[in-house]
Amino acid sequence: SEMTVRDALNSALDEELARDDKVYILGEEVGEYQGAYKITRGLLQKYGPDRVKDTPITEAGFTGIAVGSAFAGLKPVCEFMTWNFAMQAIDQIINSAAKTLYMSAGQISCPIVFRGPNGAAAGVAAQHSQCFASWYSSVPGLKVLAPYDSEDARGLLKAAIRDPDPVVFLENEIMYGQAFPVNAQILDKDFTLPIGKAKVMREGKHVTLVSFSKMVGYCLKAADHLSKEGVHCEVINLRSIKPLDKDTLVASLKKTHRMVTVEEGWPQCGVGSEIAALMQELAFDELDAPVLRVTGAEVPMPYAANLEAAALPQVDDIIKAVKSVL
Amino acid sequence: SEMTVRDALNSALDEELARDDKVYILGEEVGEYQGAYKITRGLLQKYGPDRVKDTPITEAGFTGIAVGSAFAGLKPVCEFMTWNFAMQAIDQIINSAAKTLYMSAGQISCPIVFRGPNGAAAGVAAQHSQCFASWYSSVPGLKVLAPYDSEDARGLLKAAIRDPDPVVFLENEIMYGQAFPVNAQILDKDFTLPIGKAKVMREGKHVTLVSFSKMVGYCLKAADHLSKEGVHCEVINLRSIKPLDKDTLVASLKKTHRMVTVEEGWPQCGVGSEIAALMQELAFDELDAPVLRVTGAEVPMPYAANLEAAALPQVDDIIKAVKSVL
Amino acid sequence: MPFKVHRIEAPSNIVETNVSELMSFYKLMYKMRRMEIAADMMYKAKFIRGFCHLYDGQEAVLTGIEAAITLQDSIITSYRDHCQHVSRGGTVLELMAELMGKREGATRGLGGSMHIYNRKNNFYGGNGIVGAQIPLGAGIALAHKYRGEPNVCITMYGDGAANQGQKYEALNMAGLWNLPAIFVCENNHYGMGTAEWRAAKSPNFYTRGDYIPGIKVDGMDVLAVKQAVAFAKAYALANGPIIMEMDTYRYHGHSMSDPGSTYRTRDEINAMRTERDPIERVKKLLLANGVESAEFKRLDREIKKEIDDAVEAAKAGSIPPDSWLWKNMYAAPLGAEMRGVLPGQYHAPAFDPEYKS
Amino acid sequence: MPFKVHRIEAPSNIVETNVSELMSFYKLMYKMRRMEIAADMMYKAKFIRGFCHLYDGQEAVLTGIEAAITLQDSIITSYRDHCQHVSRGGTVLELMAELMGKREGATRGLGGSMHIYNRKNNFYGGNGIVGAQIPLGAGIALAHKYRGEPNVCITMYGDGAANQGQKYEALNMAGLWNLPAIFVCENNHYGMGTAEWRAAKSPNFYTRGDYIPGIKVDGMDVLAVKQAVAFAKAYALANGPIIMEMDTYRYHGHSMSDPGSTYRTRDEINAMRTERDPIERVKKLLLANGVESAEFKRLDREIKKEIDDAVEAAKAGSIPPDSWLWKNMYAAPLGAEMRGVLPGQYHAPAFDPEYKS
Ligand SMILES: Cc1ncc(C[n+]2csc(CCOP(=O)(O)OP(=O)(O)O)c2C)c(N)n1
Ligand SMILES: Cc1ncc(C[n+]2csc(CCOP(=O)(O)OP(=O)(O)O)c2C)c(N)n1
Ligand SMILES: [Mg+2]
Ligand SMILES: [Mg+2]
Repeated sequence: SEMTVRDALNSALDEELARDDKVYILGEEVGEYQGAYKITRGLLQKYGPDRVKDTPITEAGFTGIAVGSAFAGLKPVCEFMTWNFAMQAIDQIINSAAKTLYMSAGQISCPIVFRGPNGAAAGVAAQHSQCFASWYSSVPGLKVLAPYDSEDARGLLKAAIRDPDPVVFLENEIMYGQAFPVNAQILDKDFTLPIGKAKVMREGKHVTLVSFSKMVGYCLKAADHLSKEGVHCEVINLRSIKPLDKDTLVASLKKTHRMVTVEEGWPQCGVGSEIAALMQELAFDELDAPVLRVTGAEVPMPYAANLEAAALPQVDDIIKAVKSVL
Repeated sequence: SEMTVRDALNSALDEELARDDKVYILGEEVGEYQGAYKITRGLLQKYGPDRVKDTPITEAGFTGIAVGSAFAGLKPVCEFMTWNFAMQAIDQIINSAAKTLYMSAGQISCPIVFRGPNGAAAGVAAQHSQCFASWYSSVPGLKVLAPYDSEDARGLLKAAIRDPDPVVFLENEIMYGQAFPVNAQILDKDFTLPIGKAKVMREGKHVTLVSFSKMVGYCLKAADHLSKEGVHCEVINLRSIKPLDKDTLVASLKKTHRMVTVEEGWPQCGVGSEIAALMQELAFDELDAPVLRVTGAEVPMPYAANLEAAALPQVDDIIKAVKSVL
Repeated sequence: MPFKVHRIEAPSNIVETNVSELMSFYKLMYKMRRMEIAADMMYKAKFIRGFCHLYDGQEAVLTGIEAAITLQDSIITSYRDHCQHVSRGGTVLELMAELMGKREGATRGLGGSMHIYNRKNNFYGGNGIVGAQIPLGAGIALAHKYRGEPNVCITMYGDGAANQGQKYEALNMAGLWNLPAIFVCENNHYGMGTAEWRAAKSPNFYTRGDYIPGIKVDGMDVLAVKQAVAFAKAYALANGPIIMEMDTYRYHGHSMSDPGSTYRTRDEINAMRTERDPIERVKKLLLANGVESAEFKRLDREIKKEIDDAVEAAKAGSIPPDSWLWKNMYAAPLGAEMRGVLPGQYHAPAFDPEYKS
Repeated sequence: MPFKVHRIEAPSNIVETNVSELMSFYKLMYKMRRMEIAADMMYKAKFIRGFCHLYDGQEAVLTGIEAAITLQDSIITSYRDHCQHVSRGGTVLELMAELMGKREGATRGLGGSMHIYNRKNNFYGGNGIVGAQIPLGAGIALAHKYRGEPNVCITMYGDGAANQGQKYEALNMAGLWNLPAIFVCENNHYGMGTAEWRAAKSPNFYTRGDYIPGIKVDGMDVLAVKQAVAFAKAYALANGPIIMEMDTYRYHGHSMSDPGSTYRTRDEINAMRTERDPIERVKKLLLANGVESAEFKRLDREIKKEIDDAVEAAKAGSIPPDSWLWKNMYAAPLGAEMRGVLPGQYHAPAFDPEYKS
């Protein structure tokens, strides 16, 4: 059967609310409005206003409240309508959530999930299209996850909610409506995926494509296309950006000796930069070509559809990059 | 003659206030208290409270006010007591200051300098020791500068204030009290340094050391030490982290074929990651060894002096890294 | 509805006006109304994408403000910014073209619905981040004061935004520094799907400045708005910040994805339209004062045509060339090279606000 | 000084106490005082580094709070957090050792002066970011309410922090959700070098919650504090948030780098010490009620010795092993490897709050 990413997230939240009464959801429009993007549909009706809390548009405040309640033993799932708005609250995410366990010498843990759509949607321009994967992944104390499909969405979100540490969970608005096959195992109420492990989505021997979130689908399309030309790409879905699964990356590189990273975020100090740096540091002699980065263009996101498309990696770009390392 | 970095910054501010009456300073304790770290000493007395404005401890608010006034044609220098506190205001720096010129199709520029000490000081622990170089440098629309010595401090700060774009200016508290030689040219009231250009601090042929801010001094010390063993390091002071002077980096790599980057920030998606990624992308065949990154350890900064030292690059670490690529 | 006040004496309730002023209000408001309705249609016809927040219902607020200030005074607002474009001297075509992502657009297709500006006429946008415009507006007021100009900055924000912490930070500094800042809370009673009382412990927004004076105005009555803003401008120039709460209503949903009818009743919306519509109100006054209804027919037709023509012209516009991606990121690009999607693709950003090339 | 109130009726001004309670106040406050003075000396002798914010002068606030609540109630505060460590059951040795960066420290040398916690006794720190503890405290209150516990969270912050926007955001939500949250503004009249009236347009901090009730208390009078906090706790449990402004004073500078005498006069400081000192006040009461002055001599000696011994023991403590760098970054490290300073140096972080290894 098939399930949309939206329903995967929604069912994961539902099951975790049912499983553990310390879990609660808060954020803007998560309750009566059923979620700006309907991820929390039906949950207020099922679990009531103490478990599904609508907040005012005050990100710094409600994030701090969520973190405080996690310090005190609850397990909040804190929704940002988009991650762009979390910049108003980033001090609480970094200085309170990520650092307190360490500063308190292990006394005060912070079991919380921060989630919402990250990066570019369609036609929402510069202030609503930023990818925050690299920023958050730089911070020790955080775990950073980015699901691609419905399996990821369910397995990673449930793992994140059960995890005792602060997890930054980066979704993609455009993926919400996409349906993916799911099986009984994925639908099991105790299905979780391991945090910190990447998934090889497709095996290949010529070049490794590494990406996360929506771009995994683009990589798979590029791989499909290239396979018709006899080029076999291994496609890695990072799933976890912190910790980064360097073993899976190095193992693949040892096989293909070529790597292309793909992300929608800006290039400088991006996730691709880290992977390229790591690969040449850890497996210099395995590299037959530079690790190439396909990234969002280094511009604030423009509004017009054609410019927006030019500012984001397309399947064709991935194909070009692959060809240039062969 | 010699001048401390503090006096270099102070004199640069003084001269730019004198030169252009659109320039004004705001921030916490910049006026009556003479600056938390005395960078603004004497300026209130000289220029009065409209030009040197004390603010309440409300970073989001005063940053927004500063940016708004820049939109309207003033040239604010917005001091953060430390950059850690700017996380409360980062939305205004990114979404308002960095993106508006682009979103407004070139109508509304934002001539502003955000400045203050960045990264680790001594014994101030996890919430007061973060390096923000990589985050800000990822953002198109910003320029990001980090002075090392008094020449840099004067030349870059004056250039930043005269520049019509938003500049993130990352100082280092520990460097404030350090004195460096200055000459008449540096002391000239129209001395500026070009934004976007790195400086080769020391020529060498065996390996290139790349760093910024306080770590430049450590690299120079390591180079001194290594030269006694016959290893000649080229030392590059980035000065500008956005734009990054890739030409100078590639030119040096072509000479030495080996590179080590040094920064106090965390490793993942750091400035070193970008440089390593860039070098292998732009000059793969020139690399005789991987670009190695010496970085802050991947931990929230601990308080105890020994742990703090273990969490930050030391001269010895740089020497070790150099030896491992030879 | 009389003014309600907080820590200040109310201005007079007696307003002088005349037919020609009322006519100008009618024309501007009707144009705004038709423009937003056209945007709604174009959105549904998929000529417009992304976010699109419409202002119909709230026209009297902006119209009354503009009547009380000059183009030397500044305005900044939220993403609900289409009508400022026309009230500050822009054309309907520029607005429509922008919504359609065309190079003829107000921001050349770069900004879109939420990012419209007119620097020349002191309109500072257009901001997609709830609340962010509030300190920005205080900063613009600071610039007016710094240069000794006899002008104010009008900062517009919603009832939802009114809870933002940065508002309180900005109010405090505006108060400390006596900035000529008028904070206009457009209370349309909902922030997205959240009724004001569910988001605000105290929804008396005109009192929420605490130590800053406030005045509550019928935001559906353009004459009341004009009167109150004129009063506020004089106050702000002499004394410093003041808060205005405009009691108003948005007819449409929050943005195009919101039907606007799940969290409020059809009855409520209909009652607003029939009892408080700001345009009908002015029309009634004009009819009572001798303007013929045929005159309105003529006017309406004229305005509709202006809008229709603008829509057609916008549709016929062209998309921005891909090279524009690299313009106006920096006012001084200094020879920087920005990276494209692929490695090795570097682009020199240009400062070219005239888009000459 | 009588209570001042905002939107609430004042509690009674008549307080009952007894010699043994007053004695316990005296002992705790005197211990705090001596501990902070010792920290000052150790700082000057370079046994302590970094930031160090002392609480002497303000002892009655915390002492009065603790007298009115239990260890099941929670406390969170700013970086000025040394005394919470002892009031919440920690030892002076742990505090001193922490300041000296020793493994015997309250947070094992990891946190330092600004980051002291006692999770067991519901003390949540210790926060270096001005204002950040305010929403955190509201969140802790939310947890109490969520679990149906009859407890409050006391959130302490300064007059400088009182201007922070996130305070207003937290107050609004605490109000909407009726959280059992007591927001205690310790008004020591300066935020670093800035006098309250230079930072706040309205320095009546007990009224700054606007729609949230407030009460102003003589923070140099431990009995007044106790009385008011007991009242506030009952109020908060029944109704929701309340603000308390404690009128107090810090004798030292803001932190060790601030002499504390450039922005305020010596006269002002001396007047505070001689006229309002919270410890002298209790001592006078006790002397008037039959406690012999010899008893104080004995007590003071005893406490001084406790502090001196702690200082010596802390000095004799050992520094944390470098391996502790890699502890307690994650509660579930999941086999992650964190990078050291050099490439190739990977470390497996461990969750080991007992520091067994
Ligand atoms: C910081 C931030 N949080 C959330 C959003 C998403 N959002 C956009 S508009 C809006 C509602 C704002 O309501 P209000 O302030 O009443 O203005 P109105 O739309 O009614 O004009 C929300 C939640 C945002 N853009 N920015
Ligand atoms: C967000 C932030 N901005 C600035 C600082 C620097 N700082 C530390 S304490 C302080 C003064 C705070 O004063 P107040 O709130 O009155 O508390 P007090 O120190 O008097 O107890 C400042 C400016 C900080 N730590 N965090
Ligand atoms: Mg609204
Ligand atoms: Mg204070």
